[in-house]
Amino acid sequence: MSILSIFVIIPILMLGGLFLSRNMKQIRTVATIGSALQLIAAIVLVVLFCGERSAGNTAEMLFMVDHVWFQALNIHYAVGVDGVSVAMILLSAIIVFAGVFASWKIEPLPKEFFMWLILLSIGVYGFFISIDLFTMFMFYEVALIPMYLLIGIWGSGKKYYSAMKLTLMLMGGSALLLLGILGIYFHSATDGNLTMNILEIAKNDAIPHFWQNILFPLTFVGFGVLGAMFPFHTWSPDGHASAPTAVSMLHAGVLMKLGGYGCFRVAMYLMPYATQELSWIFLILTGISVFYGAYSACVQTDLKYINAYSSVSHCGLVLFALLMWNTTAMTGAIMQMLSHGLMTALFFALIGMIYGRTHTRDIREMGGLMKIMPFLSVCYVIAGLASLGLPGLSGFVAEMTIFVGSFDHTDTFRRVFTILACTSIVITAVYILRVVGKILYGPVQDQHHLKLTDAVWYEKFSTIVLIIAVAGIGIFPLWVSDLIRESIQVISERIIP
Amino acid sequence: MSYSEFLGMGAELSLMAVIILLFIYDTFTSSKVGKYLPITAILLLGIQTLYLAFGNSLGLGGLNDDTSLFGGMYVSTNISNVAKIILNIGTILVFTQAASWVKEDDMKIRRGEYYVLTLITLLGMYFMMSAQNFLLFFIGLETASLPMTALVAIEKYKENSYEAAAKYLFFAVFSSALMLLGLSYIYGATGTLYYTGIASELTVTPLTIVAIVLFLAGMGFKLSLVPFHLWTADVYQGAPTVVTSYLSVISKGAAAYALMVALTTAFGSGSEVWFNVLYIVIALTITIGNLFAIRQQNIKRFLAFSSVSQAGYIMLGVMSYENGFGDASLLYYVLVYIFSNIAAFAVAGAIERASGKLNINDYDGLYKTNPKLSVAMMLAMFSLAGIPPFAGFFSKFFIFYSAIETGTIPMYVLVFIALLNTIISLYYYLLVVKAMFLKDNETPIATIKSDGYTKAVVFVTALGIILLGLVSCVYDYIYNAAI
Amino acid sequence: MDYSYSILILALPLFMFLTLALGGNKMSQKFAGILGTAGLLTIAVLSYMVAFQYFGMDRVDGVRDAEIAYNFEWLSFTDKLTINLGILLDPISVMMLVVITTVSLMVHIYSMGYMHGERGFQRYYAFLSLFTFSMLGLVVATNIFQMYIFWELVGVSSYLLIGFYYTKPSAVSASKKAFIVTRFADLGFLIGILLLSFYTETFSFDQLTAEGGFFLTSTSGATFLGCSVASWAMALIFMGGAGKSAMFPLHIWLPDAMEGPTPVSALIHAATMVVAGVYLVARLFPVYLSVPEVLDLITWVGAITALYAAIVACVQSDIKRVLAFSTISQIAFMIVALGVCTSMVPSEGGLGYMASMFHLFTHAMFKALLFLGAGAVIHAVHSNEMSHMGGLRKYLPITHITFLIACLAIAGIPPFSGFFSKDEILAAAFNKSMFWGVWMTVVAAITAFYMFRLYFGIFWGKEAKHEHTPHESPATMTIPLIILAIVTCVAGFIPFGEFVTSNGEAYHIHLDMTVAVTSVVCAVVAIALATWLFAKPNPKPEKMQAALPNLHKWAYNRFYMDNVYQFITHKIIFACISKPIAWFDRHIIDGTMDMFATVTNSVAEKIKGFQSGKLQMYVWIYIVGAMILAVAAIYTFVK
Amino acid sequence: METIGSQVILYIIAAVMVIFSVMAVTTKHLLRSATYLLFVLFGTAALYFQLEYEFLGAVQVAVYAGGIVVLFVFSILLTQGLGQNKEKIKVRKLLLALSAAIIGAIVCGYSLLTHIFPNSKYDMGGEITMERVGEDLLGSGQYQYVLPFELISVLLLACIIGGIMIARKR
Amino acid sequence: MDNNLTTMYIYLAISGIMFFAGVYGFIARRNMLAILISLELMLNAVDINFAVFNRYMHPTVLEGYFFTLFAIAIAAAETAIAIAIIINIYRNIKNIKSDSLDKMKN
Repeated sequence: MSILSIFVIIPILMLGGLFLSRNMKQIRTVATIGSALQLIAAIVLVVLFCGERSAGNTAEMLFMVDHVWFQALNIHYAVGVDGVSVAMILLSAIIVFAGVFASWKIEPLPKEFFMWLILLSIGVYGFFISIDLFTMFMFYEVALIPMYLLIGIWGSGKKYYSAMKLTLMLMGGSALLLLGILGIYFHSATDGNLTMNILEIAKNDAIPHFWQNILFPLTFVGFGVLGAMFPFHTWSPDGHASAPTAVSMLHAGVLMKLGGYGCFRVAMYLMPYATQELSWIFLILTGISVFYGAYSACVQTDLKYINAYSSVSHCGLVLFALLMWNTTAMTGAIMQMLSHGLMTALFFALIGMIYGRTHTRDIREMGGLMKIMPFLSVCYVIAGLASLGLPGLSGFVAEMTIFVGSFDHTDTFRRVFTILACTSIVITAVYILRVVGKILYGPVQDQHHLKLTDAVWYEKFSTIVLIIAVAGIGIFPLWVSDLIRESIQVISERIIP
Repeated sequence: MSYSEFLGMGAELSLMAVIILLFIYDTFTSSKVGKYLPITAILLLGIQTLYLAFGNSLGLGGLNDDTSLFGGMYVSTNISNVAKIILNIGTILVFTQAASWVKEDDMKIRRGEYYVLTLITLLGMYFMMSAQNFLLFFIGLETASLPMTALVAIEKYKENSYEAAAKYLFFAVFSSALMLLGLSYIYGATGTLYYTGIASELTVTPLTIVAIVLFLAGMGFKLSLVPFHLWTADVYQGAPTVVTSYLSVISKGAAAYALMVALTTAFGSGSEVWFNVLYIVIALTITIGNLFAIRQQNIKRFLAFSSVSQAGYIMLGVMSYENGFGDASLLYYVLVYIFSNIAAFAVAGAIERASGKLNINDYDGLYKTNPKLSVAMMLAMFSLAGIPPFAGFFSKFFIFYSAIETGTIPMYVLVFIALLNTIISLYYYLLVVKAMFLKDNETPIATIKSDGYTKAVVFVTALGIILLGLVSCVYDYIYNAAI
Repeated sequence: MDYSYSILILALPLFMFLTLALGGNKMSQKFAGILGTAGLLTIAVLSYMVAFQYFGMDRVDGVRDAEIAYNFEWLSFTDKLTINLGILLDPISVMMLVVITTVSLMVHIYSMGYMHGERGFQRYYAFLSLFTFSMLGLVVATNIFQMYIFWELVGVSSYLLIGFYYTKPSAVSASKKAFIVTRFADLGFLIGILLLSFYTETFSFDQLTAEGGFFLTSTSGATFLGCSVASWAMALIFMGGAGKSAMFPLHIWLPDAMEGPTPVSALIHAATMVVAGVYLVARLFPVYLSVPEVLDLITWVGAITALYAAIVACVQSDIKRVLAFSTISQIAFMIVALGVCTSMVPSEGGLGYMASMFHLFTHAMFKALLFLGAGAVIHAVHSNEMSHMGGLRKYLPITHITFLIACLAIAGIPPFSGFFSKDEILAAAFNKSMFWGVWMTVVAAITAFYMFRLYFGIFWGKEAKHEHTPHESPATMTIPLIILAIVTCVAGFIPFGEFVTSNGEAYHIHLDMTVAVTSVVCAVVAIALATWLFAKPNPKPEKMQAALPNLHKWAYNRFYMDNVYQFITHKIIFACISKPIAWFDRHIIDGTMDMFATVTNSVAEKIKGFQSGKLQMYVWIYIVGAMILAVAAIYTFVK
Repeated sequence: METIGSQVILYIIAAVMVIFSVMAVTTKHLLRSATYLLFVLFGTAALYFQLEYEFLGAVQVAVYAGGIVVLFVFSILLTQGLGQNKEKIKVRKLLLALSAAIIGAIVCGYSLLTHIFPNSKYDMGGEITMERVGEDLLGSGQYQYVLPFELISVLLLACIIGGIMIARKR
Repeated sequence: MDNNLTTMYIYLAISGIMFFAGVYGFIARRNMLAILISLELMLNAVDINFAVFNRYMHPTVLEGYFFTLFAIAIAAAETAIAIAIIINIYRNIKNIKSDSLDKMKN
């Protein structure tokens, strides 16, 4: 029993606890204690990991455990973490923790809500710790399906449509993925010892080039759908707009990261040849995502749509940087995942709280909220600043790492796209400031809003946790980047010829 | 003439014993004692299943691995034994589901017939699966379908029941006529009806091609493969829910296994023919089944089309006959499918009996009033759609796994088509979930008080849906029998 | 030498910011104000200590060595490219420390009176501390990326302070504009950094500017669109500087930025932040010298801006706007001064560097004074419009005197500080070529003209009606005025060349009499003209206005630069890019996804008829289907 | 073996069967259909005799002609009122039916004709004695059929149960 | 072609015509009993095939022969069930038209 399985066991225990809970208080207790335990476990994991590393353990993955599951099919329950997964686990734990507080007063059916939420988190943790393709894929899908109910039951707006669209599109992605994974598996070795273990597949490096060129697009697009890659991003605006607060947080904050993580852990790591051959296609697509998301966000009027498009842009940047396949850019991509996860979660938490008060998300109907709810507004400004890449907050370090890394390519094609991607930071400023100016500043638009109250303790707690995390990465980026870089190096060295 | 060979057919003999016992019990007991018929049936079948499962290791005899009896007409292997166990489990579940149904006044007088006929069809399926000769196969097939007609018609005064029975019967006989035509051509071309003989004699000529296609068409009827599936929805809708669930899982599972045995053993040398025909049929089945399912409002019709498309997935296992995973994955799929579909039918049946409502719209807001039934239904839907961590995910994955292992590009394409269809299927399965969980309803179905049997079947199937995949020993058991 | 205490210069304001931001609401206004000011006083003292220590140090080989007090790794991109955070002390950074802390201290004191009773007073002081922190961080940056980091931070503090009156829509839009325009410029800066660092593999200033042409050797050969990569990089970096320093055509945010509280304008938009661009060029000066075509570009940009802003300043009626354009124009002077340099050696064409820095220093003082004076005026009459003023000299004597001193300084009248520094700039321009000399002299004359137009408009001329009699500001406001006025008077006599020169060698300032006399004469003439026109109420200005209607109109509307931007952002970017993209997304991309669903659904609807319920139809399909399959199979498998 | 006489008889039987089977499905009177079916069934029995499968022919006559057709006649009389026994076939349905039959016939005919059958071994079979039939039917070896025989008894039992259950009043 | 083979084709032709006449009847007729009659034709035709193939192609063992024998029995059983169902339908709706069986459809 390794520390990693704890991340699956705690949520399962939580599910049991929630199942037995009789009232709101017990539900909250279980949810809080469970998510706090997860957070503690995540921090402990980071410490242990860094400890192992500094003790000179240079294995690619640490804390590996391997149980045979389906002997005949070479399916194992195999877990292990490298720096990237550790970072992602920490991210998930933080967001789940904040999410629990953000949905403190969820109605109706609170028990069910938390149960689905926790099920979702099982999927997320499981995905990040898996090094077996099958378990990875399984956890991936476990994380997807609760979204349908979470949006459908607790959402708002045209929630049925959005929930269905989101689920179906993501499942479409995972259909491609499944094909890709099977394809990878059946070409994983030349000597007949087929394996689902990512590390072994990478070590064998046996996938023929022809098959790489087929399987790479499959897996990349499969994960890319979840990573909101153009043109498969349209589930994102609708889905986020309809989802309840905590779900938006988790989804944008963690779930979309599954896409990016998968892209590099499966598609790029296992198929370096195809990565080199085909990355240009996806660079174009992700480049468009970056640009297109930012521009679209400029004219939206619904707060959540703005953020959703902004996520398209930022997540596009993640994939974009990954496709630059050098250590720096990929490190930046992972940092961007962390950063985007935290700040989008923060954004969605705040939007949820604002929406819970004003009952509108239309920026034209709000104004002067700074006066009415200063705490939320200040947090919103901080989130905005993080999003537009203010130094000292997480967005900056991530974006800069990406740009410096991407610029390391000398060919004109990549140069031009890098510069195009850079311009997105200006557009980001435009739409962030537009929103801030419209809803927080200026005169109060709706006199009814004057009666509204500022955040209460659990809301404050939730946002503060996230802000601390955002600022933590922004101010002390070195440990994060070192944590990630070592692991990325192994991967990027495979790709770079 | 050594009739001691009969003793080698442990599975069939024990089932026959169960049938006779039940028959006697039903015929010669008063109605007072007669009400214990359901539990007796379940217990007897349970014992027989235990015998099948453990008889060999306990040294009870009759279940020797790879017995070839009656001059090679009948063969029992480990894997066919496992297939029979799986069918038995399904039948036990159906019987449990049926227990509260046969207690109704209208059904009381026919419950004996229900159990005996159902078990006789099961016996027919046993023979179908163990047959190594097309004559035995054909008689098994007919033993499985003709009494089934009577079962479909068992609620004979209900409006849809006789219509369903007539359709089923005519369709069944028509398809068996076509199949017989095919078999006669096979016989003409090869001169034998023994699988092994056919395998060594068969050459690909127009005659054998037509024969194989006709044979497939005949089996396609049992499996509801497109374009031989059109009876499915009408019959499923019209038949009593319990019979429908039996029809949709057990009969289908047996047919799938028997078809696989026949195709791989007898038509092995014509594999390129049936492989390609089946390829098209599978693609059509999965797609058309799904497309029809989208628009259904009646839950039973809906499940009918869903089972059409599921049959397509099952057949993917046949496509991968060349590797060891094909039959294991197929049987595993059938097992999971049994659990999922019976869960769905059990819930639908319980609701139908309590409120008479069968439309998906009527399920709006069901979770508020009947949370447990809703959750069970949801598990069933998720499992059918292949959502982890439920068993359906594993069975789908394994079937794709075995299909792709053949390694050819067309198989990738076929799996891809199947995968695209899982998206469509997810859509309509989610429609049910949506109705139960998401929608609000002014007048939801009132809280249903289920009896112990219904609770038991819902609980067991739900548990099965959760555990069958996660617990790897089930698959390992099947796989070890298959190799 | 030990400079370890210099870390406090950065740590203290950050600490003040955090204290005031997090605990501000719990403090009284007064306490917050005093806390902020006391903190800044400490910082100022520390800065002076640093200055004394640094400039008191002996020269090594005739130059002052740069001291790196701190340098720790903050983020590493690759083995070579790491962002360090540290403190670099060299002549210009130490000079900047002094300027920033001085002006900031003045502003802090002044604000206690000016902002008294404002809602959000604590927040105001928090932001001021944040700004001070960022600005100090910027000037002591040891590498270009640290500079960029603090560059962004000053941008944000500027944004927050401009938008301080956040309920006022004009303030909100001004702050937005300021941020976005500078952000756009920073994009150039960033790309420039990327280019530069890619070829040099370092961010660090001391490596970039090291002698021996480190930079040139590593980029030689690489060209893009006809210019060398080095030129591109440096031009793009200059773009960042131009944005921050409000050079034409990126100047449009600065006049609007006057929506912020006036002390903020004094601190950020006159004395410190806006000269960051000049500082940037000065910081990378050795590199710029290696790309003369970029220096020419810089000269041209500066010269055009100087002239443009000066002309526009002549006709503005909002006093803060006049000062804003004056600031733009003066910064352009510094930029030109840098641009006209031709070598590192002050006596051989490198004079401009020193002149620029000198002007930066003096300008900071007198422009802060002007703004603070204007603030006092606005405080008194509650308006920015010149038409609401006039004849205020009676009511605001201290303000009047100090303002006059500042005006004389900016006009370049000896012995005020502006004269000395501007004179060096003109000399440097003449050194480069006659053309630039004349151009800049003309601009200097215009400067004198509009400043005195302003002066007369406020303190002389027709007295406007006031609701209540204007009165002199409280001591917290006048004391900074007086201090700054004194500094303005004496700063010209500082032997600036001893401290700051392009190559670090001491340079003795000597006046070039021809240049000095010419410029003074021009200034005096301009002042006389202004006196003639504006000292007494008379119709002459209107007549002139009528004589040159178009020029006036164009100048008044700032040559429609804002409209051009408005057009580009709203009509082109929003209407022609964003909206179509958003439409495309909703209707084409999303529509395609929905179409899959609709098509599936409608196919399902179409084929519904096959399930007709008719047994015989079913059978027909069954047998025909089987036969088709059979035929297909026969066709395929029988040759 | 083949004699002219048997050929002639074969042709006559063939003609009768073809004509009556077509008429059985085309006549509008149900009772006539049943009668024509009877003729066809007799014709089939005659074919079996022709093939020297006398036992088979006998079974055919006994089961089909004797049992099934009688069943038909009874149920026709049971379900048809006097006026109801005519039916019209719609053209569309007729075309459908014809198309299916013709397509099927062409495919099957083509496949049969293109198949290269080996030379006939007609003579190798010899006479089918009743002993042989009995032994094969109840033997357990290869080509012996006791197992199907037992199974079909179960099937018939099931059909009896099912038939009674459906047809009885309760 | 040898004579016997020609004769076999005649048999096959008869059975083929019978079979597809049955198919025609099955699809065209409205009365369920008529449909059943058509089915009998089809089954009967197949029986002939088995017998003929047995005799002409593989006369040494009696596989086709027994198949025919069992098929006759099955046909009888099937007819019994079918007639029971038809009678049941008649009892319920007083007619046995095939088109009245379309209550259930999409």
